[in-house]
Order: sequence, then C-alpha cells, then structure tokens
Amino acid sequence: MLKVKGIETFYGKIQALKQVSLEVEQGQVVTLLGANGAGKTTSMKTISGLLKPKHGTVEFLGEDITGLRPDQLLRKGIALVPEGRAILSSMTVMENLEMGAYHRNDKEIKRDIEEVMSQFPILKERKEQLGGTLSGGQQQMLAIARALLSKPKLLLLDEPSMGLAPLIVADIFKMIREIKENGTTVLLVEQNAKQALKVADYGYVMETGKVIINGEAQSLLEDSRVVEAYLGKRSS
Amino acid sequence: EDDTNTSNASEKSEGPVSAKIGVISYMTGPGAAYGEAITNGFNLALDEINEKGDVKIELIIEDSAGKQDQALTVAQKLMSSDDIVALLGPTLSTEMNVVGPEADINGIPIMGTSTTAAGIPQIGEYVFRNSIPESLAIPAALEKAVNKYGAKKVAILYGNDDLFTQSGYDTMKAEAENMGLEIVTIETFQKGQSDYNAQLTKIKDLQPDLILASALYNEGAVIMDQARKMGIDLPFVGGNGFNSPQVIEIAGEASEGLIVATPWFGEKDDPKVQEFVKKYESAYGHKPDQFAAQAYDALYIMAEGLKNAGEADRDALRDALAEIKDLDGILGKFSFDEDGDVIMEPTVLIIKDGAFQQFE
Amino acid sequence: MVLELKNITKNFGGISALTDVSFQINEGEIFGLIGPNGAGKTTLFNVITNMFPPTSGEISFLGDKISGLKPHKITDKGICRTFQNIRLFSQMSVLENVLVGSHCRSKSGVLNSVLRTKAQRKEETNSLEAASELLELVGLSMFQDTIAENLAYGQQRRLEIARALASNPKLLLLDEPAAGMNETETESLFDLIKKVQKRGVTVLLIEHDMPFVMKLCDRITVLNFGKKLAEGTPTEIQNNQEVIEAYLGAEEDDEIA
Amino acid sequence: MLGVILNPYHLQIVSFILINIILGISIYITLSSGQLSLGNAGFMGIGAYTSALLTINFDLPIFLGIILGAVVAGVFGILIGIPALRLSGVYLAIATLGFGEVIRVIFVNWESITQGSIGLSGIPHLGRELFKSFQITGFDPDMLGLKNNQFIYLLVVLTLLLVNILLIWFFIRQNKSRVGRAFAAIKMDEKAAESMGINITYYKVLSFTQGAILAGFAGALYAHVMAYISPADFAYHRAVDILIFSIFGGSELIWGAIFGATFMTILPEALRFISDYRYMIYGVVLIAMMAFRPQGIIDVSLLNWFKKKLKIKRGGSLGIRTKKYN
Amino acid sequence: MLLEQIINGITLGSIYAIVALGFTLVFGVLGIINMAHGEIFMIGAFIGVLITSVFGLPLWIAFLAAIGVTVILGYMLERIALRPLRGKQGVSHLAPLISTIGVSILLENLSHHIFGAGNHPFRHSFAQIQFQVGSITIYLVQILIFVISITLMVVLSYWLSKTKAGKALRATAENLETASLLGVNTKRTITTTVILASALGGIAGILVGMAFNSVNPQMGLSMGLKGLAIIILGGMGNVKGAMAGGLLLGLAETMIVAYGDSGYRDAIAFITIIFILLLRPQGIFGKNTAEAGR
Ligand SMILES: Nc1ncnc2c1ncn2[C@@H]1O[C@H](COP(=O)(O)OP(=O)(O)OP(=O)(O)O)[C@@H](O)[C@H]1O
Ligand SMILES: Nc1ncnc2c1ncn2[C@@H]1O[C@H](COP(=O)(O)OP(=O)(O)OP(=O)(O)O)[C@@H](O)[C@H]1O
Ligand SMILES: CC(C)C[C@H](N)C(=O)O
Ligand SMILES: [Mg+2]
Ligand SMILES: [Mg+2]
Repeated sequence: MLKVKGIETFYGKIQALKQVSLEVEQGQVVTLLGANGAGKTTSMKTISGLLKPKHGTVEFLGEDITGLRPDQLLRKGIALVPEGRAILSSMTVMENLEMGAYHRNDKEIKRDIEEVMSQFPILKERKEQLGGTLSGGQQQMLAIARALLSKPKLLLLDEPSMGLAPLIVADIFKMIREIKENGTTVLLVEQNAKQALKVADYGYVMETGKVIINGEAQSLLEDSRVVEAYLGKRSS
Repeated sequence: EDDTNTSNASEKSEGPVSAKIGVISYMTGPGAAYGEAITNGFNLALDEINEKGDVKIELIIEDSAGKQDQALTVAQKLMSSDDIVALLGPTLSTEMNVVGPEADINGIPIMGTSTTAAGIPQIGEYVFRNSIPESLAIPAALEKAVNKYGAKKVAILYGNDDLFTQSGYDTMKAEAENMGLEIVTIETFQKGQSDYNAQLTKIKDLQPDLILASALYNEGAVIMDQARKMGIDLPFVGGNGFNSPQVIEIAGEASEGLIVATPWFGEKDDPKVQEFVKKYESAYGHKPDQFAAQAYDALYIMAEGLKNAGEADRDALRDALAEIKDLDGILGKFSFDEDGDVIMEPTVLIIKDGAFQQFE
Repeated sequence: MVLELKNITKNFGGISALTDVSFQINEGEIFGLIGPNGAGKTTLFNVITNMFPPTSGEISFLGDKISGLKPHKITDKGICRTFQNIRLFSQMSVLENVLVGSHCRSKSGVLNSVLRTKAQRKEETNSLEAASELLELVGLSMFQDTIAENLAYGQQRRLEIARALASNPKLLLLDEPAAGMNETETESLFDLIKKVQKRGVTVLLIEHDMPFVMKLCDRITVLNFGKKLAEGTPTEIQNNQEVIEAYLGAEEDDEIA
Repeated sequence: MLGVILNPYHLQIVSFILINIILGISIYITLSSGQLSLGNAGFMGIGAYTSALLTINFDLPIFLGIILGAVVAGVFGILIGIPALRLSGVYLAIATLGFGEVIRVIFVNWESITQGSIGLSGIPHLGRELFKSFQITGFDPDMLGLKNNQFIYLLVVLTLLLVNILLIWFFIRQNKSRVGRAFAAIKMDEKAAESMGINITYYKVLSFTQGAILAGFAGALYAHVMAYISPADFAYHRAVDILIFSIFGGSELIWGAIFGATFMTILPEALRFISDYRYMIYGVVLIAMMAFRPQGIIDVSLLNWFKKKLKIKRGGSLGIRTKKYN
Repeated sequence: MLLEQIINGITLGSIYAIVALGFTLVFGVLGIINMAHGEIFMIGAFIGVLITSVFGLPLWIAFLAAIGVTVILGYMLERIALRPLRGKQGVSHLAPLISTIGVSILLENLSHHIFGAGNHPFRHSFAQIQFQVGSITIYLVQILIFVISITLMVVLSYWLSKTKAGKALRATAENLETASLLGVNTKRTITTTVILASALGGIAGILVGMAFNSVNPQMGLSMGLKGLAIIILGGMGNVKGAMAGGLLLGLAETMIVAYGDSGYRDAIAFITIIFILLLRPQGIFGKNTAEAGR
C-alpha cells in the first residue's frame, strides 16, 4: 500500500534521513521504533507531505505521491496524528472534530463525531471548551479522535500514547487493533516499543536517520539488539 | 566666514556669463504637485533665457521629497560643487528653515520661490525670496472681502500640521482680530484628511458671514466641495496656497466664491502673462498656477542678477540680486527690500463663473 | 517539611480543576503525583509556581507562605519546574539555556555587565562552570553549542531539567519527564533523578509511566477529577483498589514491575 | 589633501547615517526582549524638543541638553513601558505607533511651547558650537587645509562616531551578559523565562526604556545637527524608517541595525540620478530583499560565516563558541 | 447639529469599518498586518475616478473594475510579498511587515507617477442624490455606505463562524501545518483571503471617493493608520470588533470636532486604543487564549 524508497530529508543543511525505505501492506499495523532523534518523526512528516524529501520517492496505492501537499494526501487517504498534538487551540473541541472531517462531504459526519465522542467521553463533556485549555492527555485524545474522523486508508500515528494515563494507553492500543480490524492500515511510531510490537505485524528500527533492522514484529520482540536497545533491562 | 568661496573669476568678460544654478524641489511625496509646477516654471524660463543668450544658465535639479533632512543633504551636495553659484528653492518653508542658515554660512545666494512663511529672508543676507509672504497677501484679501460683504462674524479653518497653513492661520487670526471681527470658531484639519463634514457642520451651525481657510489647494478644494454640498454658501477667503486653477478643476461649481490675494493672475490683460499661460498650457497640458509663475519669474530674476554681476561668482551675484529694482515679470514689477523680501502689490481675485476674476 | 499545600482549589469558569487538595512533601523526598488525564496535575504545578493563582487555599515553602508571590520570586526562593510541553529557549544554544537557568543565582546588572567588573567576571565564570557541570550530569556536554530546538525530544527533556537545576532549587517540579522516552532512555532518566536527589534536591514529579514512578518515588499522591484520591508509598498505591479502578487499570499483562 | 576628501555633502550623509544607526539600535534593543515598539519616533521627538527647548530658552550647553533630552525620553519610556507590559506582539506595535502619533499631535497643538507646526528654529548647531570652542583656543581649520564648513561637519561626524562606538560597545557587552541573556530568554518564551526566575517586568521595562533613551538621544542629536525641528519630523514615516533599519538589516543582531541604517540612508541618495523612480525602487528593494532574506541581511549564519573566514585567515581559533546573539 | 454630526460620524465610521474588515481578515489568517491595505484602498478609489470621471462609464462598472483591479493586486501581493516569506526557516514575524510596507511605498509612488500628486474629484450624479429630512441633508451615498458595511459585517461573520470555509480559514490562521494535515488547502485559503480583503479595500475606496469627493495617492496612509487602530480596538481578527471599532472611532472623531478640539482629531483613535488596551489588552471583542503553564 505504502512504499517508501530511499528517502533523504534535510532540515536546512542537516540531513535527518539517510536512504530510508519501508513498506506497509494493506491492512497491516507497522511500527517504527528508534531512540530519540533517530528520525521517526521526520519519516512520518515526509510521508504525510509536511516535509519534502530531497531524494527518494513515496508511493501510495501504486501512485507516486512524493512532494504532494498534506491536504492532497489526506484526500488520497493518508492522515497523520502529529507529535506534539497540534490542537487548534483557539477553536473548541467540537470545531476541532469538525475540522477532522473537513474534507469529507458525506452525511455521516455527525454520526461519526458522536461515535468518536463515545470512544473518548471526556471530549463530549468538554465539546465547547477551547482546545488549548485541555490537559495534555485530553489534547492527545482529541488529536487521535480528529484523525479518525478523516476516515483515512492509512493512519500515521506519531507517539499516540505520549502523556496518556495507563488506562487510556491500554485503550489506545485496543483501539489500534480495532482500527486495523476495520480495515485501516496503520503506521505507528511509539516509544512504548513492547506494546507497539505486540499490536504490530511488522516493525522497522531506526538509528541516526537510517533503518537498521526490520522484520516481523514477533521476531523483533525476540531480537537481542532490539531488546537491548529499546526494551530495557526491566523487561528482560 | 565668507572665505569658503573660491569661485574662479577668470570667466569675466568672455561673452555671456554662464552659470550653474542648483534647484531643490519637492518632487516625490504628497506635495509633489508643487515641485512639479515649480520645476515646470523654471524649465520654461530656462529655455527662453538661454535662447536670448544674455546669460547661459544650467539648472541642476534635485529632489528633497519635502523633507528637511533630504533638503539639507542635497543643499550640501549642490553647495559643495564650486561651480554652482546660487540655489533656487527649496519648496517648503520648513525646508528653507534648515537650508537657509546653511547656505548663508556658506555664502551662497539662495532664493525661495514658494516659501511664504514669516521670517524667511531674515535668516541671513544670502537668503531671498520672490514669493509674497502670507502677511502681505491675507490682509489684502480679507479687507476687501469684509468690506464687500459687510462681514462681522468669521469662522477660521486651517491645517494645523503644516508650517505654511499654520503660519497663514496666524496671519488670518491676527488680521481678523485687528479688524474687530468676531471669530465664532477656529477649526483645524490634518494632512490627508478626506472628511471635513464634522468641522463644516459645526461652522454651519454657528452661522458666520465669512469662512477663512488657510489650506493648500488640494485640501481647500475638497473643503469647499463638502461645504457646498452641506448647504454652506458663504464666501471663502484663502491664503496664497489656495490660489490655483486646480481648485476649479477639483471642486467645480463648488469653488465659486473663493477669494484670494495673489501676485499671480492668469487672466491678466498682459501679453507677457498670456504668452506664458499659452506656452505653459501647450507644454504641460494644464493652466499654470502661482507656483509655476513665481518660479518662472525667479529664474528671470537670477538671470538679471547674473547679467548685472557680470561673472559667475556667489558674492557678486548676491550683491547684484540685492540691487534688483522694478524688474518686469509676469507677476508685475519686482524689487527686493533690504532683507531680501518681496516688494509687491498683490491682486485680489475671486472665483466666479468658473474662473478667477478680479475682485472689486 | 519542604512544601505544604493546604486546601488548594482552582476553578476555570465552570470547570473545577482542583478541589481542596492538601499534602506535604518532606525534605529530600521524591514525591510522585499521578492521576488520569485532566486530573489537575499540571494545574497544581501552575498553582505552586503561581503561573496563575489558586481560587482558594494556601501554599507554604520551607515554612514561608508563598502564595501570591510572583513566579520569579518563587524560583528565587528555590522552586523550579519543567514543562509538560517542553518550553526551552528554542533559538539559544544548549549552554545558554542552562546559563539562563542560573539567572536568579547571580546579580550583576547592566553597569557591571558592561564594565565587566571583577565581580561580574567571577560570577560569569561560576555560572559557566556550574552549567558545564550540569550538562555533564544530564549527559549533554557534547551538545553545548547546539541550538536547543535542534535537539531530539528526549534530549530536550533533559536539557529542561539541567536548566531548572541551574537555578539551584531546593524543590524541583518535573512534569512528565519521561514522556516521549523509550525504556532505555527512561532508565537513564531514572539515574539522573536519583543523582539529583543525592544533591539534596527534593523532587515533585508528574508521570504516567507507572513502572518508573513506582520504582522512583518515595511517596505518591493520586489525583482524580481534581480531588485527592489516595496518598502513600508506591506499594500502598499500587494495591489501592480505587486507584486501580480510576487510573492504573487491571494488570492484564506483565507491564508493571 | 584632507580638504579634497572631506566633501560636506558626504559628511552630511555620514552624520545622518550615524544618527540613524542609533535609531536602528533603539528598536533593536527593545526588540531583543521581544517587544516591537514603533513609538521610537515619538521618543525621538521628545528628546529633540527637550534638548532644543532647553538650549534655546535656557542657554543650556548643548551636551547637557542632549543628555537631558535622552533622560526625559527615558522617563517617558518607563511611563509607557509599564502599561505596555500588558500588551504583546502587534498590539504593542500599534499601541506604540499610536503613542508616537499622539506625541506628534501634542507637539502640533501645544503651540505656546512648541510653536506648533512652525517648528523650532535657531537651535544651536552641534558643529558650529564645537567650532566656536575650537576658535577660542586659536585653532583655524585652515591649518588642516579645511574650509570652515568642512571642519564644522567633520566635528559633527567625529562626535557622532565616538558616540556610536561607545553605544555599540555598550550594547554588545550588555548582550553577552546575564542581562542580555535575560532579554533573549524573554523574547523566546516569556512564561518559561519567568519560571526560570527572571523578573520579566523589570527586564522588559528596562529594554523598553533603553530603546526610548536611545531614540531620545538620537532625537536630541538630530535637533542639533539640523538646527531646526518640527512635529512632522517625528511622524509615521520616521517610525517606519526606523523599523526598516532594524528589520531589513536583520533584527537578531546589533550589526543588522547598523547595516540597515547605513544601507537605507544611502539608498535614496544613491538612487538620486533616477529621481522620479527612486521611491518606487526603494519599495521594490524592500519587497525583494525580504523575499530573499526574510530574516534580514545580517543574521547569525552570515556572521558565523564571516568569523570562519576570519579564523581561516588568521589560522587560529577565535574564542570557544559563537554566540547566537551579540 | 447633534443629529447631523451623528450622521457624519456613522458615515465615516462605516468607511473605517470596511477598511478595518480588510485588515482583520488578513490578520486573521496570516497573523500579519498588511501595511499595503491602505494603498490598495487608494488604488480602488482611483479606479473609480478613472472609470466614472475619465471614461464616463456607469457606476456599477466602476465597482466591478475596482474590485477586479484590487483582486489582481491582492493576488500579486500574496504571490510577491507574502508567499516567499512563508514557511521559511528562521523568518521573523516582522518580515511581512516590512515587505508590505515595501508594497505600500511602491503603490503610493506608482499611483503618484501615473495619476499625479493632486486630488482627483469623483464626480458622479449618483453622489448627488440627496434627501432633505427637516434641516438635515442626507445623501444616498451615506446610506449606501452604512448598508454595505453592515451587510459585509454580517456576511463575513456568518461565513467565518458557521461555514466550513470559514472554519478552514480560522484553522489556517492558527496553524498552517495542522490545517494542511486536516485537508485544508492552505495556499488557496490564504490567497482567497488576501484577495477578498483587497476587494473590500477597493470597495471602500470607491465609497470614500464618492462620499468625500477626494481621491489622491496619499489617502491610503491616514486611512490605513485608522484601520490599524480599529482592529486593535475591536480585537484582532474579529469581524464584529472591526465594525464596532470603526463606528466608535468615526463617532469619536466627529464628536471631538463638534464638542472638543479638532486639533486632536487624529490622535483620538490612538488615545482611545491606548486606554482600551490598558483595560482590555486583547481589544474589546478579542478573545484571551492563554496557554500559560503547559
Ligand atoms: N526542525 C529541525 N531542525 C533541525 N534539525 C531537526 C529538526 N527537527 C528534528 N531535527 C533533527 O533531526 C533528527 C531526527 O529528528 P526526529 O524528530 O525525526 O527524531 P525522532 O526519531 O522522532 O525522535 P523522538 O523520539 O525524540 O521524537 C534529530 O537529530 C533532530 O535533532
Ligand atoms: N485555562 C483553562 N481553562 C479551562 N479549563 C482548563 C484550563 N486549564 C486546564 N483546564 C482543565 O483543567 C483540568 C486539569 O488540567 P491539567 O492540565 O491540570 O491536567 P493534568 O492532570 O495535567 O492532565 P494530563 O495528565 O493530561 O496532563 C482539565 O480538565 C483541563 O481541561
Ligand atoms: C508649495 C507651497 C505651498 C509652500 C508654502 N507656501 C510654504 O511656505 O511652505
Ligand atoms: Mg519524534
Ligand atoms: Mg498535565
């Protein structure tokens, strides 16, 4: 479904990605792991069109989408929950959700909004509150809910569990499973590597802008390099 | 301090005197219309003078954008070129206030052709002007208007953020008090304003017999237009900046009843005047105003000075200028007084039937 | 007793973010503050540092009442914080960020600075030395000339800690320091906070990473809907049924150590 | 020899450049704590009128007048700076622009003191006064091969140059210190700065006031270089010019303001030969330069590049680290 | 006299409001102050003069032409002076201020070059239509101005708060990146807004020309300054605020002339904003979105 081939992305003169290639199959959950600064967020931004790679191509459903704008990509079915939430802070929760369905024209928007609000009851409670005054975790939930409303074919999640309470984290991973069952493909960046590998089918590990390991999620869970670097002593 | 001047006297007696004169003019910015008229006047006179051949003049024209610091800068530029014998301009009295003292110190004659505020020629002995000051023009116009209409109550309206209009207002007020008129209100406006209705409504309400307006023609014309629309049919007495055919152009019928005193009357039955008007119109596409006329005459005054001085020397020219008596120009007979100010009788005009006419 | 909160209440319009919260923190403790999203934890930090005043209640620090003091005065007294959403001086270098942290521990004004008096030079050297040492402590020495915003997320978090430490606080407030860190990084953060504690700094910490909190903290307070739900040692909290229901959740796998 | 080089026209331009540099720095310094003040034309006016009135009416020595001009502007700076704390961004910019306009309108209307739009003439001229004191010592510019007016303007330029060097030195040092860091921290994140123990009220008012003092100082100098001032000198256009100096040149660094003031003073002069189009070109230059270098001409990387060049030339290392701001 | 002065004030205020709406829209999406707005307004006025007085064509053509020309100007402004600065790294938020000042200098001098420096009368029979109510003369133009300004305000504020496009615009205003992630074509949104604002400027230009019968290259400046004061007064980016601020200022200016000292007329705008801002730093209608300690 998504084929990233040898992308190289720069911040000014700083090269953040070196020849990154990865693939996501239809209906899969693929996770992208790596230490701070490895280039995960940069990869996600490049795929979603926020950054333009200097070299390399991104293909989606067989079509070359390199260099398209985020709004064009959204229309093609790629949605991103960015790192740091990116809530529209001077718009209300409700308006944020409505903006999530901005590009849609169908009649089901109202129903879908009701549905995500039932998944995150706090959003329903706070629908008139300004996005910027939500607590950190509430903002994170809003960001996820908003992306769901765009009904993407491919959902890019950049650290969705960051700042969420354990109960909600568990919910989020449950939700990712559900999303997958509903046929949406997911590319997931997580610090919570173990959980991520548990929901994922396939995984990539990045280090200093390069993909260094990839494989079936199950096999990565057992890969000693991965365990050592990302799963920590506690789990071993 | 006059030792700064080192003009070469070698040119003496070799045919006609040739000289360079620097012009400082307001050519970009809000008041550029004045600078345009003035340089047009100079250029017209220049061609005629050079054709005649008594003296050969070259003009170096510089823009001051109406700003004092730029006026000073270009003045320095012009003055530091040794072969420039005199300066014409700058356009505004504010600029002259800065440039005048500097020119005086450097011993270069400078003549304002449009500067009408009080105190200009008194800056120094090298400073002249051929534009009649408001203190001469306004009383003349006011007196005639008051006598004719038997006015007792007047309202004053002036632009308070401009040296020229403010200084005109000072004269108006003093003169009105002098004549024992009752001033019902004094209203101000500012540059770039386009709505005068508030002031005019107030004036209308106070029912004066006459409105005294110290304004440049651009604003003045609009003021008259709005006044007439509001139903104010009173005559207006303006300063010399108000005296321009442009008023009629802008305000149309609404300009009827404007009274100004001026050295310049374009309809005058004088072949010299008529020729100038004709030439000007064919060259620039519209009727000359007082600023063009004053500039035109000013260059003739300079030429006369140079001829009399017999050499392109700053000091000699200064002395020759001070001597000028009864020179015949399109503005009438012209002389300088001991300060370098104008001696001249202004004519009082009124706009009637779409044209300036003598006001009796 | 370092910090004492008495009946803190904070309302935003109709929303009550904190209701009647009281607790005390002892000298040298690492004190955890946990609770569901929106429970009021960050709000409590903001109230302590007086980013905005509480609706009611009183706060004392080392026996003095500090409610109502300007935020910079509170820092001056010895409370410094980090932010949940990372607020570094993004265009400054790493080193400069830390130097700014030491602002309230130095005092040369305009004149001294311009004349470079002896006192001022000494102060600068001291600040620089202290800053280098702190960067060493948080492991950012090699980045000292990097512009802060170009650091990766985890590094930024550590820089925030170094910056806060530069103000020489007696009480350090950390808002989700482990967010966005993987487990290995979290472990090095753990060591860092322990080191900070050894320097004699008391720590109040908000965190959602339970294994981390439970291992690190001496005592924990749980907030729920702005109210205090429980307080106690990690073991007590972990076994508190109410806390499990409201926050921790049933342990369906071996997540919590 | 000297007499040929020292053209009064050029000296005049240089003296305007030097005054404009002070104005450029006055915006820069307030901006370095994150406050965009467009009121500096107003402060400039306050400085100019104060010094002019004092020297005309009370025969105060010029130097005292100039200093008092700066001080009075500074007092206004504090008075405006404190309420201005409540404003930020464009709100502050426009409110201060408004302050400048209000000051101008007061100059226009307060005729008994300021003579309104007639303006103040006969202000003692810096160069001429200095010249007088030189004459007392029996000095004659001819000894240097200079004409009087050349010498007068030379004196003006030298005085201004000295003042400029002192000011630049002052602010570079200030910026490299604790005070400068506090400004920069406030600029980048006010709340975080406050949490780090910085008294933002104090530092914001300090930098606002420093800007006001500088503008007032420049205004006082201007009054004594022009020898005539009127309210129109301190209007909107002046405010915009000052803003352009600093932003066009680069607002992160003091060098930006210096470069901007120099370039933008010379540009209209250099374009004199196409008089009709020069302001159009001025506009085009502004648009084009912002499109190509929106951060302003001089920025940190340019400075670092220069430093590197210098380093290579000298073949050694210069200092340990390059500052973001200096 | 009071009634007449109130009418004067409302007329002036309505014009201010229309000018301010243009400022507010651009500020609303781009977060920048378009210093060239006053000059675009001036060009609109000149187009009006040109079409009616010089070519003698009917008024509605003048309106269309002014809108057409200012739309093109708006587009060029966006392309040349704003877009190149957007999204570049390290661009200070002040850069657009300078580049739009550049545009304003260019336009002012250009129109000076083309049309000359003086005032141009806007002579049109429509501007002469008047009613006599008691001793008061009311011109149709005055009524028209008032109606247009109210209509624009209502339409714009509905559009911004209730329609999808309006929300997209607000999202763009708040965060370009986020908006584009949500599917908003931010480039188009921005261009549309700048164009719309310019067209508003053009309309205001013609109305001023008709109401006051004076059009000159400098008219943009003072109108621009007033417009700035108004958007601050009403709260940046707030449509109702712009309207209220405009009317308030128009009335205040008129009243200070009528009952106070006309010398302070130009200062009243700023004196008011200084006071209002001290009481309400975010403007009368501005919202306070503090994200203080997170
Ligand atoms: N705006 C930027 N300018 C310059 N460098 C940047 C910028 N953003 C990120 N980088 C650098 O690019 C590299 C990759 O960063 P990225 O944000 O993709 O990492 P990440 O894997 O998402 O890390 P984290 O887990 O901390 O989110 C890092 O070295 C970072 O410092
Ligand atoms: N300025 C404000 N206006 C209105 N409500 C607010 C404001 N600030 C915070 N709140 C509300 O107060 C509550 C407490 O927020 P707070 O940020 O303290 O939560 P938290 O415990 O830090 O949550 P998290 O773990 O998600 O960061 C939340 O419901 C939030 O929506
Ligand atoms: C061009 C003129 C209106 C100048 C005016 N007379 C003045 O003295 O300033
Ligand atoms: Mg990341
Ligand atoms: Mg929080």
